[in-house]
Order: sequence, then C-alpha cells, then structure tokens
Amino acid sequence: MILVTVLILLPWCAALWLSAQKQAGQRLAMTIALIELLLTLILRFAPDSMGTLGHGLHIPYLGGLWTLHAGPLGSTLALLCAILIPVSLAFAWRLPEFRSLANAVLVMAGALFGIFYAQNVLMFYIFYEILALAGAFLILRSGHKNRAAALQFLLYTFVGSLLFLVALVVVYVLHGQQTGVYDFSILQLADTRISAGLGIWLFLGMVAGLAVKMPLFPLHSWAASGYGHAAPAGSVFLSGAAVTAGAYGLIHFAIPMLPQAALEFAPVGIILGAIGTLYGAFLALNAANLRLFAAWASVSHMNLVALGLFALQSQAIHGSVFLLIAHGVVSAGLFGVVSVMESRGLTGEWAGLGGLFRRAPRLGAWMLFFFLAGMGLPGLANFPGEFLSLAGAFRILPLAAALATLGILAGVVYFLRAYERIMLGPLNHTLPETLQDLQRGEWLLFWVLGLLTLWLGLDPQAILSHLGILLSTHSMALIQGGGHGV
Amino acid sequence: MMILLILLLLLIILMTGAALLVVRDPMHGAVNLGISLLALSILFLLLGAPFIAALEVMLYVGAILVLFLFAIMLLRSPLQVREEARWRRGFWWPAVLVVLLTVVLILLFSQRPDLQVMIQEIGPASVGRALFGPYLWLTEAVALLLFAVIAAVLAIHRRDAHDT
Amino acid sequence: MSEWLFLIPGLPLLGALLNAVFGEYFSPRKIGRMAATMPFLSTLVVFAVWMTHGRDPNLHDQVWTWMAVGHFQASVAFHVDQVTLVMISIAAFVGFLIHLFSQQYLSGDYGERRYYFYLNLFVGGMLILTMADNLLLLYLGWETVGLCSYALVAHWYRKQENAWAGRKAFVVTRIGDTALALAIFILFAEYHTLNYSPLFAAVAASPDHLALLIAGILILIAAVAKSAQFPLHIWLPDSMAGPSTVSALIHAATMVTAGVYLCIRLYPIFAAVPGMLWVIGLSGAFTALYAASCGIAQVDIKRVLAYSTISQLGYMFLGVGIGAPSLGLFHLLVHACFKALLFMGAGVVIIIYNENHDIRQMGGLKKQQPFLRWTFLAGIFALAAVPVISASFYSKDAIIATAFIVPGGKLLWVLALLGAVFTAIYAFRLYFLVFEGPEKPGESYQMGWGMKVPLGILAVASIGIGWLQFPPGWPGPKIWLPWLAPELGMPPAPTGNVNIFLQVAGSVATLIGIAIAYKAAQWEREGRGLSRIAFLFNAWFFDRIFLRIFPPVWYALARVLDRLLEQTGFQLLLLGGLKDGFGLGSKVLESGEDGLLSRYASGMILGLVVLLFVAWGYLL
Amino acid sequence: MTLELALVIAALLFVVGVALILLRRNLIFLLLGIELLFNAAMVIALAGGARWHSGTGQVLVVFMMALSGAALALTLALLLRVKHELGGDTVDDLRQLREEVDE
Repeated sequence: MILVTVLILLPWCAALWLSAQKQAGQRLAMTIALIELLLTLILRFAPDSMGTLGHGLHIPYLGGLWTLHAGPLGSTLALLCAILIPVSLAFAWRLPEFRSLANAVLVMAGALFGIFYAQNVLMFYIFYEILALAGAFLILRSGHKNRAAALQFLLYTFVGSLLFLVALVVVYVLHGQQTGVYDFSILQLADTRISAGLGIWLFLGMVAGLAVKMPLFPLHSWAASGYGHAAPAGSVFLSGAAVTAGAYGLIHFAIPMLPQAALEFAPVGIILGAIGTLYGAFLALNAANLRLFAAWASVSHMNLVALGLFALQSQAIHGSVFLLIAHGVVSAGLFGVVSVMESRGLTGEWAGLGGLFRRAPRLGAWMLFFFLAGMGLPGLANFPGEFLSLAGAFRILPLAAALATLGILAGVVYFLRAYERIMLGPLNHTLPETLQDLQRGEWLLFWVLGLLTLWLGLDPQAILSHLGILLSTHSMALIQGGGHGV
Repeated sequence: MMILLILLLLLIILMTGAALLVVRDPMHGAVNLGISLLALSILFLLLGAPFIAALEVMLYVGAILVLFLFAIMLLRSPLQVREEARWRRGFWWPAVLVVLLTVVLILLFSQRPDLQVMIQEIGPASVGRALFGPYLWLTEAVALLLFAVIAAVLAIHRRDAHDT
Repeated sequence: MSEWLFLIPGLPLLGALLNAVFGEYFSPRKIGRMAATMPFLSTLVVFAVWMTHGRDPNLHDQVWTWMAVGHFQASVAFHVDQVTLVMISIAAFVGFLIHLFSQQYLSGDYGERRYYFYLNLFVGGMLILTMADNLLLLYLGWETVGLCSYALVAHWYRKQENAWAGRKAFVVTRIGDTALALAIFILFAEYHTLNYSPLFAAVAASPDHLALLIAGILILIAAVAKSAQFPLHIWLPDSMAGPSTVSALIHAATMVTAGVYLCIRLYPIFAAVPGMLWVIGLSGAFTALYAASCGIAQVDIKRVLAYSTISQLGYMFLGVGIGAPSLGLFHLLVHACFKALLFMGAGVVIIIYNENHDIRQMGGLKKQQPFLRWTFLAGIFALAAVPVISASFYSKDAIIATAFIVPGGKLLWVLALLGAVFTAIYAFRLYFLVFEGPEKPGESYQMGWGMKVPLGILAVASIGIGWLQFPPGWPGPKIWLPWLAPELGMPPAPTGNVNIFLQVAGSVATLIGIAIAYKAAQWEREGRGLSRIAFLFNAWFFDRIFLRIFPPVWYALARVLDRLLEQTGFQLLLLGGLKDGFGLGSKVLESGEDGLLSRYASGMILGLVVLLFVAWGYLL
Repeated sequence: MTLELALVIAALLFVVGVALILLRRNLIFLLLGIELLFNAAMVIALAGGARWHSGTGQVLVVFMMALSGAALALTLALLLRVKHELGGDTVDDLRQLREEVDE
C-alpha cells in the first residue's frame, strides 16, 4: 500500500522540487525515473503484491478514494510506463525545454500509476483528468510550444471525460437505488442491472471519454497535431504511455460496469477500429513531415488496439493488450529516431532528407529496425498483438477484420516510402556537414529498446501468460452468452 | 384615534418620498429624508419598540443624516448651483418597473388573514439583556467593524504625493 | 537427431546476430568468411539428417511456445519430412555456394557487412519457412525472406531506382502476405488450429467448401505474389537491380520457390476443394507461356533469366495443379541448381563487360573464359531441357507429359508445350549472343577457386540430378517419386504409345526452339532481332498498366482522405465550428454589460419582481 | 397596529427607496434611496420581533443601523475620491466599468 502511494506521489513531489530548481535537473529527473522503474518491478514481480493492497481516504457515499488494487494488467502497464519515463527523459536530455518536459512527464507518470492501481472509479477519473491536463501542459511547453495543439488536445480529452463522468454518475446512482450502497468502487458498481437502452447510451458516454485518449477513429484528430507539435521526446511518453490509460480504463472499468452494452457496441467498435487503422495508414502516407508521419503511424496502431479491444473475444483482447504494450515500445523507438534526427538539426521536412544512410548508418539501421517493427514484421513486437487482435476480431466480424488486415499492406507502403525518402537514394546536398552518427548514449538507448522489441516479438508468451483473465469472470460470462467464446 | 395617527405618519412619509423624487438640490433631499425618518421613529414607537425609536432619532437622524450633510457640503462645487437634470436618461422603463413592484407588493400583502395579529410592546430591558447576553460577541464584532470603517475612510482620504 | 534440428535455421541466424553486434569491429573479409561458415555448418547438419533419416524423415523439434491464447496455439517447432528435407537441402547448400561465390564477387564494394547480414538472415528465414510446423511460424519465415529480398535488392541503395525496385518487391510480395494472413484467419476461425497435421485432419473430416475455397484462393494469391506468377510478377524483373548473387539465391533458388512450397505443403486444402487444383495448373501453365514469350525479347542478360525464372516456376505450379506435387518439387530442385548457376555466370559476364547488361554488345566470350562457357552451357542445356543429357528433361518434360493425361489437362499441355519451345529459344539465344559469334573483348577477369567451385558443382548437378527419376519406360533409376510417394502420393504416369508420343513431342519442341534461337541470335546481331517487338519487350505492357493504375489511385486516396476528411472534415468543420460557436455565445452575453449602475440595479429589481409574482402565484 | 400594517409601511418605504435608486441621476439620491431600503428592512425586523415577542428583532435593528452607517461612511469617502479623480458624480457619467468589447 505504501509502496504504491510512494509510486504515485514521488513523481509529483519531484516535479514540484524540479520546478523550484534553477538548473535543468536532468540528473534528478533520471534518478526519480529509475526509482519508479524499480518500484514497479517490485510491485509487478513481488509474490504477494497481487490483490487489494489497502483502503484509504474513506468518504461516506464516495467509498474509499485511495483503495489500491494491483491487478496483473494494471501492474504490467505500469511497468511499461515506468520503462518509458527514463527513455523519454533520455531522449530529451539535451533539449532546452528539458525541465518543463520532465515536469509534465513526471506528473503524467504519477497520474498513470494512480490510474493503474485505482480500484475506485472516481479516483480513476480524477487521475485521468490530471493526466489530460499534464498532457496538454506537455504539448504546450515543449516542441513548437503550439497553443492551438494543446487547446485541441485539452478540448477533446476534457469533453470526452465529462461524458464519462456523466455516465459514471448515472451508474453510481442506479447502483445506489438498487442496492442502497452508495460507493464508487468498481466491485460494487460492476453488478448493477441496467436496462439495455440506457446501458448503450451510458457505454457510449464512457467510450467517448476513454476512447478519445486511445485515439479511436472519429475522436483522433488531436493526436496528429498533439504529437506533431510536441517535442518528439515528449511524444515518446505521450503516445507510448498516456494512451494506455484509455485502454486500461475500458477493460478495467467501462466493460465490467456495462457488459451487456459492451457486447452490443462490439461490432461498431470493430468497424471504427478498422477504419481508423486504414485511415491512419493513408494519412501517414500523406504526412507533411516526419513528426506527423510518426504520429499517424501511432494513431493507426492504436486503432488496431481498439479493434481488438472492442471485439470482446479472448484472443482479440489479449492481442490488443499485448499490442498496446508493444506499441508503447515501438512508438518510443519511432519518436526516439525522430528526436535524434531533430537533435542533429534536421527539420524533418521531406525535402531536407534523403540518402542519410551514407552519413549515419547506425541511425539508418535502427530506423529500419523500428520501421519494420512498426510494419508488424513477425519476430518483432507488434506482430503477436496485431495477429491475435485480427484473428480474434475475424471471428466476430470477418469483413471489418479483413479491412483492418489491409493495414498490413498499407503499413509497408507508408513505412518503406518514408524510409526511402529519408535514408536511401542519392545523398541530399542540403544535409549539414557535421552530421555524426549515433553517439554512445543514444546507441545504448536504441539497443535497450531494440532488445525489448525483439524479446516481445519472439517470446510474447512471457507477457501473455501473465495477463491472466483480462475481463472479470462476471462480464466474461455475460459475453460468453453473446457467442464470443474463447 | 391610533389609526388616525398612523395614517398621518404614512402621509408624511409619502409626501417626503415624493419630494425626494422631484427635488433638485441634494441638500433639500437630505432634509426630506430627515423628516421621513422622524415620522418613522414615531411609527417604531407604535410598533412597540421604544428603544429603537429613540435610537432611530439619535443614531440615524443624528449621525447618518449629518454624515450626509457633510458629504454634500464637501461635494458641492462652490458658488455655482448648476441646473441639474433630476432624472437619468432611461427614465420610463425603470418607472414602469417601480409601479409594477408596488402592484405586486400590495397584492402580496393584502387580504392576508394570518397577519391581523396585534403587536405587543417589547421594552428596552429585554433588548438590553439580548444584546449583552447571547449576542455579546456579535456586538463586539460590530464595534470592531465600526473601527475598521474609520481606518478605511482615513486610508481612502490620505492624499499621497502622487495623487494630485 | 531431432533435438538438433533447431541448429539448421539457428546457425545462419546466429551468424546474422554476430554480424549485427560485432560487425563493426571486424574487417569485411573476416565477416564474409564467418558468414559463409554458418550455412556450411547447417548444410553439414542437413547432411547428417540425410544420413540418419534419409529413408523416411519424420523429425519434430519443439523449441519454445511462441503464442498460446485459448485455441490459438503456435509454438516455434520444426518438422522435417521428405518435402522439407529437399527444401532445406537446397536452401542450405545453394545458400552456402552463394556465400562462397560472393566472397570474391562483392569484395571491395560498399555495404559488404550489411550484405552478409541480410544474406545470413535470408538463409535462416528460408530454413524457418520450410521447417515450420505451423502456419504462424511459416508466416514468420515468409515475411523475413520478404524483408531480406527488399534489403538485398536495394543493396546498392545509392541509386534511386535500386531503392525503388526493392520497395516495389516488398510491397507486391506484401500483397501476398496479407492474403496469407487472411487465409490463416479463415482457417483458424473454421478449424481452431494452426498446426499442419491437426489442420489437415480437420479439413479432411469436415471440408467446409466455402471457407476452404476462399482460403484456397487467398493461399494461391500469396503463392502467386511470392513466386512472381502472373499477374503479381512485375517485381521480379525490376529486382534484378540487386547483385547477381542475390538474384541467384533469392530470385532463382529459394525465395521464389517458397510459393510452390506453400502449395505443396497445403496440398490437402487445395485437394479438398473441387476444381481448385485445375485453377493452379492453369495459372502455372499460362504464366509459363507468358513469361517465356517475354523472355525471348529481352536484351538485359539478367532480365532474360528473370523471365525464365517466372516461366519455370509456372511449370512447378503446373506440376502441383495437375496432381503431381512430387514432380513439381523435382523440377524445383533441378531449377534451383541450373538457375543459380546461370545467375552467377551472368554476374561474372557483367563484371567482364564492366556493368553493361546489354547482351547485344556482348559476344565470343568462349575463348576468353572457357571454364565459364562450359558451366554456363551446362546451365543453358538444363534450362532448355535438352533431351537426355539435361536434368530438366526429366523433370519439366515429365510435368508436361503428365499434364496431357490429367482430366481437363489438354489445354494446359498445349500451353506448356508452347512455353517449352519459347524456353529453348530464349535460352540458346542468350547463349549464342553472349558466348558465340564475333568476339567483343571485355576486361580480363580471373575467377578464384571460391567462384569456380560453386559453378562447377552446380554445372554437374544441372546435368546429373535429373537421373534421379527416369521417365516411365526408361531403364534408369526411379527413386524420386517412390521416395516422395508416402507424403505426396504417386502422380499418374502416361503408358504405352501415348507415353512415347509425349516424350518425343517434348524433345522435338526443344530442338525446334534451339534452331529458332540460332536464327534469332543472328537477327539480333544484325539489329533486327526479337527485341524490337515492343509488346514482348515490355512484358505485354503489364508493368506499365499496373504502375499507372494502383500506386496513383492509392496516393490519390491518401491525399483525398487527408485533405477532405482530415483538414476540412475534422479540423475545419468540427473544431472550427465549435470555436466559432463559443465565440458567438460570449459576444452575445458581453453586450449586456455597458457600465450603467442603474442598468444593473433595475436588472436586480426585475428579478425581485418576477420572484414576488411567482411567490404570489404560489401562495394562491 | 397590526402586522399587516407594518408590512405595508415597509413596502411603502421599500418602493420609495427603489424608485429613488432607479430614477435619480445624482449619486447622493441613490445613497438616500439605500438608506430608505435599510429602514424598510428595520420595520420588518421590528414587526417580526414584536410578532414572536423576542428582543432579537430590535437587536437586529441595532446591528443594521451600525452596518448602514459604516457602509454609508465608506461609500461617501469613495464618492469624494471618485468626484475628485473621475470628475463626475452622476450615474450616467461613471461608466468606466464598461466591458471594452474588443473584436
């Protein structure tokens, strides 16, 4: 219990302390990040750490706000986020705006850990809001410091989460009326009997709130401008870790609360995910510069996660969670490559690139590695997740899943075209003379991410077997009725 | 007999009110207010609050009205009585509103059977006991408030160098 | 023995890993030698498997569980049976020969370490593909070889067209991968398993025709894309931009045969759907004829061989289509030998004429390079299926003959026979133009033993390997078909005078082809040769049509989606509308405040009046 | 002296006060109006106190007197500064608080 509380509050205090410092405080931020990593490791692999860790801050009618519960899914995603913190800080090491970026990332990290260990839905909502705010702050204070992008990000996430709050409160009230127990803990709210008609509206509200963070198709346009304008090092964390909150919220809170409605929403979700995957692929092909390219690639993958998640089928949901983790690592690699190129003074516009492989073969090799991972090459991180999600969704809605499978083909088209424009072909004369290849630090960073991607790709069973039964037995029983089967 | 007296007082209040509305010079306005307040203090007497009636004369007419007079004196630009327009530009719309207000108040308070209760007199003794009994701290607070107002007025009036 | 199976693909992959990690610290020569030893070691292991389990191999090696979610069980498990044994022998042995050959062929070129990395990775990927025990692992090998072909074709990345050719290869083969993925989903959705034996058992038990038909078509598309069959063949001629050794390994011996292997491996699925096999046969026969017709009009030495590969693969598909997968496999083996030999020979010829690919400016090389000439001639004999002495006489003509007697096979037989004639034409035309005729001297080039040994071995193989399976009625050994029979069944064999007629027809077709080729070579030298036929030179203009239709449409769709939906749809209307809406609202509210105190007072009093009226109404 | 009569008196005073505030132009008359409103409130307080026979009514009145006096003093002081600084002492002139509607 104390461990998780430290895990959540430590980054916030660090952020506070950091903003009071005069100098940039890289060393401090990195040590905090590594401590976080250690804590999550302990929480993930300590034998007795599973289950409810403790109750706290009990408020009448609201239930225990600080009840912490370490589930297999939550702690695994927390581990992913903990890995991404030092990675994103490392990529931002020499950025002028390191301090504000580190602040935003640390606050987001605290909020994320709060989300993953929350058992009380209201506590989840509060941390979800903090996460959205910190995300907007990150976009505002790093990279192009573009106000419009931050505003758009905030507009989307806030409107969405308000809808989620409305739906949550309705469920809470209905539960209160039915059982007389007014409590926000998910265990209580999970078995409220809700009429089908109302249920579908509530679930739509919740999906609006959560799927906006995971940019599901119609709610995605904040992602392009958000990732496009934030510093790539910031986008590493934003697109790698922050999106997991949406997916986790859906699996751990929204679906158990409204299993029947989730079942009815499944076909719509799959179709939206499929459209989103292809839509992201096409727009990545047409991206104006490298940042937007990486942004759209990330949107395309996240829609595939959404597809797997809404299919509510055991292969699909395991696949989508695995793809979520894999996407965290691969998009960290992608945005890492972009941030390394920008640290070399390249603007990322296509005109300024071409034939880079001659000057920076190591960077070229790693870029190809992460592009291949992005393409879903078997043996690398994305493949198991993608394949499981598609195979599972195929059993529910073959046509939509087939449409999404075209994403495999579309992936090659946009990734290789980008790779060719950057790396291959004759050397671009506008490239700066002093362009050196990866330095010792960056090279090591890419090796870490690369080995992680390879390990995830070759031995996904290590993660898949630990995820356990993702959907609580109760909602699975209901869903089994819906013919979604194992 | 009593009713006659009350009606007379009401008449006085009405007359001074009307005068207040039409008179140009603020000094005349202040005097009119004084007269109506005096009539009101007699009414307080009839309402069974002799202590308040006395207080009304001392505090209200004596202090607040004098305050007004001083203010008007200070405000009056010397030796030149400008022909002031009495009413602000948008006159008719608020006038209608006032009439509407009177109509609704009369409607609200007329033919209300449960209000026909006679009023008994409450002597100053019980008021004194209440003032320094349960409401002791409140009284101290009001005293403090008055002190604070004095300080505030002084602060506002302090002419520091950069003002003029 | 079975627990050593993982070494076969493991060793080349280990070589690739070592190269990736320590590559920078060693000279390219050392890396090259290390890279060459890896396939050599796996060839030894394969040889050991031949020795111990040659008779009827049925080995299984479960390494680790890759994915296991509900029914979706896929593990990294290798399975070796007759078909796989043949495939891994080709991949490992020919792979080793190519590694040996490229030590000298590519020395001193840029990106040598990268070349050896991808070559090792390719051999590893090919071995995984052929030894996989379930569809998912096959898919892994399938995509790895696709990746390596992309990287190796774009090896000389500094020229834009090479990079583009690589990308074109990967994108077109990826169409096949998507089809294969869909087929796997269908099969998994229907039969809940990915491993071969349970899958075939389930298919045999309850053949659901619709699902199997769609899955069959999708698998065919995958095979067609990978083996560059019509219409997805457009990437192969362009991928000649890569080094010749790459073409020798990938575009002749191993990767392109993966499509044929897939059809052989998933034969029960095709057999379960009536008429499916005939479709495969037709596609094979038509591609054979089409590619051969294009081959006769080419001038680039490597493009001739590229179209010949497409056509020979057509014959293999024909073999599978007429119900004789073992014959298809036999031709695959033979083709691997002589095509690798021809490509390597072509590579040397290109170096001699310093990077000039145009065969019209070549000639009379036989005096300068006697060794190269004889080995190349052996390859040409095999390619053209010269009766008796060449290996493919025993494999290709057998396929053509069997096609004749299979029900509905007459059309296929005609196409195949015509294809055989064209094959002989372009084979000997190539030979006469390059080696015979007036001598055009190129640079002198001394082939080291590293280059001579592979050429020699493959030359002997392309002559001798055919004797494994003499045609029916001939005295010689017939061990190939019986050896494969337990797994692929015995193909129907023509008998009596029909058999004789077919063999004679095959030989006559080849001889006619050679005669025409002699004349064609002369016309070509006089400048009015076959290459002036634009229709054939541009491969019936398919490439141009294909490139004018699909990429522009794809990019236009991307632009439309981007401009229409993203910029106008989401950004302008949705967000712009929201912003203006809020702006309007605040402006309306603002107009109420104009600083007049009494305006505020009257507002308050108005509120009071309204409240009192409500109270009055309430009290009534 | 009935309760109803007291309420009528208070209503009368209230109306006059409101009329003054809304109609007059000079700020002093506004303040006079406010004083009238205070008195109206006092009448009701007394009526209430008398009705329930408790002294609190009158206590409230005492406090109200104190408050109105304090408020008035402050307002007049401000009024003096406003007259001096901004030059006008009528409602129509003092419009500096208007919301500058910037486009």
